[in-house]
Amino acid sequence: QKPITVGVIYVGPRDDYGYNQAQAEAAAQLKKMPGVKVVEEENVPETAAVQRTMTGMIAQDGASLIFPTSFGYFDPHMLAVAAKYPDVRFAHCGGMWTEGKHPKNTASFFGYIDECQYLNGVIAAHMSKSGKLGFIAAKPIPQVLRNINAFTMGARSVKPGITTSVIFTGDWSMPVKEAEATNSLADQGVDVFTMHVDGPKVIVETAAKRGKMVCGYHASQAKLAPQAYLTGAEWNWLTAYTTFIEAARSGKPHPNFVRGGLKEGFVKPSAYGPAVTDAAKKQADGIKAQMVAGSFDIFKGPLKDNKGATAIPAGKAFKQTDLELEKMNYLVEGVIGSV
Amino acid sequence: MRDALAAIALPTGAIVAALGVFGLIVSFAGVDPVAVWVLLFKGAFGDAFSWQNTLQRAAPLMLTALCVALPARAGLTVIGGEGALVLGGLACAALAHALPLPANAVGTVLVCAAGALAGGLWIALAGWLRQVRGINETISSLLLAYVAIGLFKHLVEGPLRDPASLNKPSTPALGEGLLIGTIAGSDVHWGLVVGTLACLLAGLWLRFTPSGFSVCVVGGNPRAAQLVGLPATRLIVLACALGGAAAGVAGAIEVAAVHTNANASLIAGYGYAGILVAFIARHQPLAIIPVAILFGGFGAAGSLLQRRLGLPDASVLLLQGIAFVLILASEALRERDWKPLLAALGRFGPSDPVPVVLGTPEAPKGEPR
Amino acid sequence: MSAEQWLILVSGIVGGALRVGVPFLFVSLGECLTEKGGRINLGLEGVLVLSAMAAFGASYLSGSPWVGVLAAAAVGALLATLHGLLCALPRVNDIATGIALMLLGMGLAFYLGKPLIQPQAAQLPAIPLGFWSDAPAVRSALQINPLLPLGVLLALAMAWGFTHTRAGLLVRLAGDSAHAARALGYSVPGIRLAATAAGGCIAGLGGASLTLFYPGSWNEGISSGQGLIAVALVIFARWNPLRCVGAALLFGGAGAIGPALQSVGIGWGYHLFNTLPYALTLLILVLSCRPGQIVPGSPTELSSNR
Amino acid sequence: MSADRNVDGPAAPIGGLPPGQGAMALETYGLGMRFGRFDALQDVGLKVAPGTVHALLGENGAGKSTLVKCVAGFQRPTSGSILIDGREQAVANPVVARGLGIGMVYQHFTLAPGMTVAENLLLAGGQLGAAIDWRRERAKLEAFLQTVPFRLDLDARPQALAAGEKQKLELLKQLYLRPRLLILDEPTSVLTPQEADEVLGHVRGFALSGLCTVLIITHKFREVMAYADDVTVLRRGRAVHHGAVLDTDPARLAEAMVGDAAASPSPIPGAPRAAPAAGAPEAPPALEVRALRVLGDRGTLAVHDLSLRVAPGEILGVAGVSGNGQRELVEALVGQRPRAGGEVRVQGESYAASRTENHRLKVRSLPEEPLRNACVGELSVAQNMALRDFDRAPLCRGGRLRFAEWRRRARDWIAEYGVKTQGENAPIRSLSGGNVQRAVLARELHGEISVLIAANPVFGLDFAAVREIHGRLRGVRQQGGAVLLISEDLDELLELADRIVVMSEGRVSFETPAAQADRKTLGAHMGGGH
Ligand SMILES: Nc1ncnc2c1ncn2[C@@H]1O[C@H](COP(=O)(O)OP(=O)(O)OP(=O)(O)O)[C@@H](O)[C@H]1O
Ligand SMILES: Nc1ncnc2c1ncn2[C@@H]1O[C@H](COP(=O)(O)OP(=O)(O)OP(=O)(O)O)[C@@H](O)[C@H]1O
Ligand SMILES: [Mg+2]
Ligand SMILES: [Mg+2]
Repeated sequence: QKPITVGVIYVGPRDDYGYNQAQAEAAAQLKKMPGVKVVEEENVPETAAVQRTMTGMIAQDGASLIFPTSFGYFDPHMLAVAAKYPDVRFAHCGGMWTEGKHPKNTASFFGYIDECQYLNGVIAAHMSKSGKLGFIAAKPIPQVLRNINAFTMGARSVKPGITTSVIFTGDWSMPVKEAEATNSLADQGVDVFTMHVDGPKVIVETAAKRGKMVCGYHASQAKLAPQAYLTGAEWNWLTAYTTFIEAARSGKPHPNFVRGGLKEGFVKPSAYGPAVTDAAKKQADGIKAQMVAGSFDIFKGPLKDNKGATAIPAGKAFKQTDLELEKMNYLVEGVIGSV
Repeated sequence: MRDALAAIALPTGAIVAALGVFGLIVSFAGVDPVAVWVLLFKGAFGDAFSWQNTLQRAAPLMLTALCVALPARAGLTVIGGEGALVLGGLACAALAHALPLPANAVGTVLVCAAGALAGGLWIALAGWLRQVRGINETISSLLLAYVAIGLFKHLVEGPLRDPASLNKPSTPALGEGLLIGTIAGSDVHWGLVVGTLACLLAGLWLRFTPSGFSVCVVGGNPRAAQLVGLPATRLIVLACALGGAAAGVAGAIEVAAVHTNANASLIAGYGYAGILVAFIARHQPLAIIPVAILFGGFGAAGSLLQRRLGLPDASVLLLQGIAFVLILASEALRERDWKPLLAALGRFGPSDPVPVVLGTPEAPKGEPR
Repeated sequence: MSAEQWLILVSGIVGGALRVGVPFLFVSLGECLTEKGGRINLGLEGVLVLSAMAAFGASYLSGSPWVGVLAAAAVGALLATLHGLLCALPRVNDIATGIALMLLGMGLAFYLGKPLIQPQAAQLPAIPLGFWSDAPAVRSALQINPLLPLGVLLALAMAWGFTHTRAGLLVRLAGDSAHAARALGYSVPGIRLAATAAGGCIAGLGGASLTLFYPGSWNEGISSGQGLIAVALVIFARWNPLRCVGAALLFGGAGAIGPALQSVGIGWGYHLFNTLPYALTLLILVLSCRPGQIVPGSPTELSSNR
Repeated sequence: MSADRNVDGPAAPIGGLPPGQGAMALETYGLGMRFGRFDALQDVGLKVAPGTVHALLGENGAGKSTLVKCVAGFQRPTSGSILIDGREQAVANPVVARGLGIGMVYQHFTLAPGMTVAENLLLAGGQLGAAIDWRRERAKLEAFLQTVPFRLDLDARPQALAAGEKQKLELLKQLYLRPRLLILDEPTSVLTPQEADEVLGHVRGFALSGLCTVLIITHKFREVMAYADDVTVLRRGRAVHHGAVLDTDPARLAEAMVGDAAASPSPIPGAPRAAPAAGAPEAPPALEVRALRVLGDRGTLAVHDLSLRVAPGEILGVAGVSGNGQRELVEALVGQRPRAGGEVRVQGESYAASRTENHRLKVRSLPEEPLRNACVGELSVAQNMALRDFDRAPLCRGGRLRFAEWRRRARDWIAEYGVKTQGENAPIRSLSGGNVQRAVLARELHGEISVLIAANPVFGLDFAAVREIHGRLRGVRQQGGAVLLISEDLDELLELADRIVVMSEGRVSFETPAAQADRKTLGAHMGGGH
């Protein structure tokens, strides 16, 4: 196999205990592979700067495969650069590559992390005494809503009356706001937290400080709060990365649309924390097995949103691969908060 | 002549010194400073690619620097260009969304004009508040920038959001025909030309037109301006509006040439970087062009430092910080009389006796002669 | 809303004000001291970020959060001293210097702070003032930052010191009339340098509060502009240290309104709520300023008065 | 006041001499002071006997302030020495000077406007402990105030005090120190003649009692003759005359000051005036001010319903002690300050000091401190000379500024008005004060003039320049222009004006034809007494 230079671009710091760290961990694995050279750049804003970084990686470092890992890099930045360099392959994390609309040398990959969030919900419901869960999120966008909904549905599958309170901080990295949101929810009686922000460190620590439990996100934050940490939804990007690299090195066509969940090894739950009861573990493991087997649909009718309208009619079930799910714009019944 | 020499020699010296200090700092991290310097040059100005990289980054800085420099010539220190920029971008996207515009250069000019209008009004508000209410414009423009950013986020994620912008809340994208393309044969969009032209025009305006000269008089001495009947308030608000318009155009160009729509990525700190550029250029529009290119070069080179040497991304920030501090400090040397110092350096042997007379109580001089 | 929700909302905002307001308090006190001496330090953002990093690093390395607090104060004073020295040079503009310092402080902090994003450092212990109540919301709201009483004491000391100590009078003299200070034989640059350095030292404590208590970890987004807005806070407080406490709590509370409202189910317009303190400051300026006059209470020598 | 120093009073001098008692003997020997390449003082020998009042005279810029600043430790001389009680003494800074018992009232206020009177006094007293016991300090201040003839509220702030009160506070600050040498730099410039007499009388009594030596700088011969024992005259940085006041007279002093016997400082009263082209009474006045109200810096009314009329070909003099609203009046007239009420008409038309009105109605002004009020320091002489009409032909054509034209005209004016400059492209701030004044004069007197507003137009100028400017003002009158001349110098008004009004507390308190004016009545009205 021919050697290859791969560029990885992060939107934040590489070691944020979160989104970027999950990517960087996979990139670190890549570096160990023979014949693979990795160039990285962190804290690249979603502006013309990322276009320059991509072209720089191509022109100055000879990269032939680029992983722009932030959602905002896709349109227009990656598309603009990809049009200029048809021989270079681009694999974007999170975007929606569409057949016929986007060029062949671009691709998007993502993981069905809502499966892990569903499992988080199951564990959280078992552990919660107050019946109130908390979800701290950056912005009300489909990816985030899908996680909130999956988490809530997982919890309500255990205890139907349970609720999830959501606070949107407004941006991906706002440590003070995140801590403040955690405290507000803790005041409300929320006793299990999860989140969808770039760096969950602050939320995990604050929740633990308040004596609450927490389910992690992006990467494992167990080290930060060993007692309070129940489980977590983790990425495993190596699978996706290697798929693209293998294709590139062997000259196979660029796999344009790569998705996967638990089954494909794109996501994984964190190891259970010491506080998790056996009953909880048992139920979660059972659902996980079904998910791996492909016999479990999270989003299926009848499903109501939290305004009482029908979100999914009875009898309809969405497969994880269904693109409809990537346009989610509602919060399900049991979520306190608004889009 | 001597002034012109100092105007170039001092900042250059300061930048060289900053590179030296920076080299020292990275050498603590075990990185070869020479390699860093070489990469900095290569990344910024080493080849055609680096030049394009540098110029592309410089384009918005020229416009946001004007937002500081023009009011400064009228005597105001405005630091809220970021607010004018985001509102300019928003107005550009909103106009394109609200009205059916011709999908050609005319439309592009119209959306940029909308950006200019929004940015101009915003900074003019700061100038007006100062003239009419006596509110310090530095503070008010800063506060207004926060308000503008809040407003921007609210509108982009709420009323003006394109429902199809799923995971990245944005306004609807501009039509294909409204977008600003790249300059033929390069990677650099036409914003660079707009920025350069704006600096040139601003320079010419200040130098050669009655209104531009009036602004300089108002900025140089408001009381003298009042004495000769210049409408100070109008001129100050005009300078602010033009500065704000430049920043607004910067936002509009970011939308029309880079993002295609208005979204939170627009809040990238160009407004704050523009302050530094303007101060280093001593608020001379023509000097802004090279200084902005230098700053663009820093950014371009920083990218390479990360990839080649594994230095943290903050290295460039650090280098800029050191450079800016030293350049400002070098201002103090500007009007210094260098001759005695040079003479002292060139002379050997003892220096002049110290002209301080000290009284000694033990040996009073007695009667004066 | 039910009575319970009101309690939660109010205690959330009060608690938030106490938690979020502490860095505001220190930067405003620091800026207040600096400005009383006649100089504006727009670089407190850099001071705040750098001292936050230093506090976290020192606490991490030494295992004692109090060492971190000392480190923060020292580093804050150091960076502010640089500001003081630069501004003492002829033809150096203090606004521009402030922005340069902001850049330098952030550059240094981010450059040196890379290895500190991951670790956890020993944190300052909270003072539980809410023991008297059974309501968990009240209890948690009154988990007091140990630096808060320090800040309040400092505000009292400053208010007293400005009128009752030689040092305080001299700082005010330098801020009110440089010519008078010179005529009395005092070194105006010296006094201002001291005031600026002490102001940086105080602002540094705000940095320590960020990384050693709330939110209690170091990352590059730790400050959301608290340092930059210190200037507005001081205007808000009319250069009175005691009113700085109120202003800081108000700004802190305003920052907490968004999350607190959402936690009781009101989610609309959180970006607008976030701009509330700035809009409010602007409003106060509009109401209190008159053209051709200095802002009431402000030191005459401030460059913003010229 | 008693001579014994209580323990809380000023400390022993830091400089090594044992603390002297009573009035101080001061002497300077070969004192020189150099600013860059400019010698402000050269080889100055000054001898002040203890217990006397010594006056220091000299033109503006002669170096008087520089000399006393050296004695007070505010500046360090570049050569020479200062002898105190016969011993050479280094006065390194004001703290040392204070320790030695030297107190100085500066030419410009050295008050902290936002701090209370008590705080100002306390700070001036030096010797502050780290913490201040206000109860004790206030008691001491109250006791001190009992011993002086002025009353001031300890809790007032100088920003709310009138100029005269501020000057008294300055004096109190020094008296509180119980100085052995009291230096007063133009202390009476902001006082009414009556106040000046009160202050100087007190100071003289203080000196005669043997407690203190007084060194006073003034431009007023009357004060020298009435209150000083000895006098020294400085000219261009050199001491050119010493002597007892009894042995001299104003003419000789004036000669020493300017080195030119012809230039007498006191113009002959009632000198032949060019017959005023006084227009017929029914002709519309060139300048008419009706019930003008103007706010001062502190937001209080500085000009109260003031009305004036100046006829074409008339010079109307406005007399008054500074700080009685003249500055605000001028600023309101020339557009530097908003008007709170009333009306200003020029040639019957309403006038708001806009650029077009200035041009159309031919209104010009010569403000005081021209560098501060009428020039842009950073811009060149040529640019400053163009400020009035840079936007009109021939200086501007087709929307473009024609710099060649500016420079050509500036060169002409520089020659015509004798402006000493390195060239028309030199920044105007590099010119000496008098030359800035000339440059402004050239600009403002160019062309036809219907109204000229002049405020202290000769302040800070030497006699030759004064004479020239006065000549040009008369020229304006001759051509039918109306001149509003605001001046603190009664002599100037008496010499030039056709009619004089006195401004007091923002109002016109008195009006008289100049020919019938007499100094004493005017002085009484200036002081607010009638
Ligand atoms: N700090 C300084 N730097 C440069 N030149 C100075 C400085 N201080 C005074 N001079 C110059 O020294 C000369 C003497 O000034 P000084 O203030 O002593 O005059 P003066 O006799 O007090 O005049 P006036 O009557 O106007 O107060 C002037 O030409 C002045 O411009
Ligand atoms: N900022 C400056 N730059 C260069 N030269 C200066 C500057 N200020 C003053 N000078 C020069 O120093 C000398 C003294 O200036 P100053 O204003 O004290 O004169 P002056 O004695 O008051 O004269 P006049 O009677 O005309 O007011 C002049 O020759 C002037 O050109
Ligand atoms: Mg003087
Ligand atoms: Mg002079």
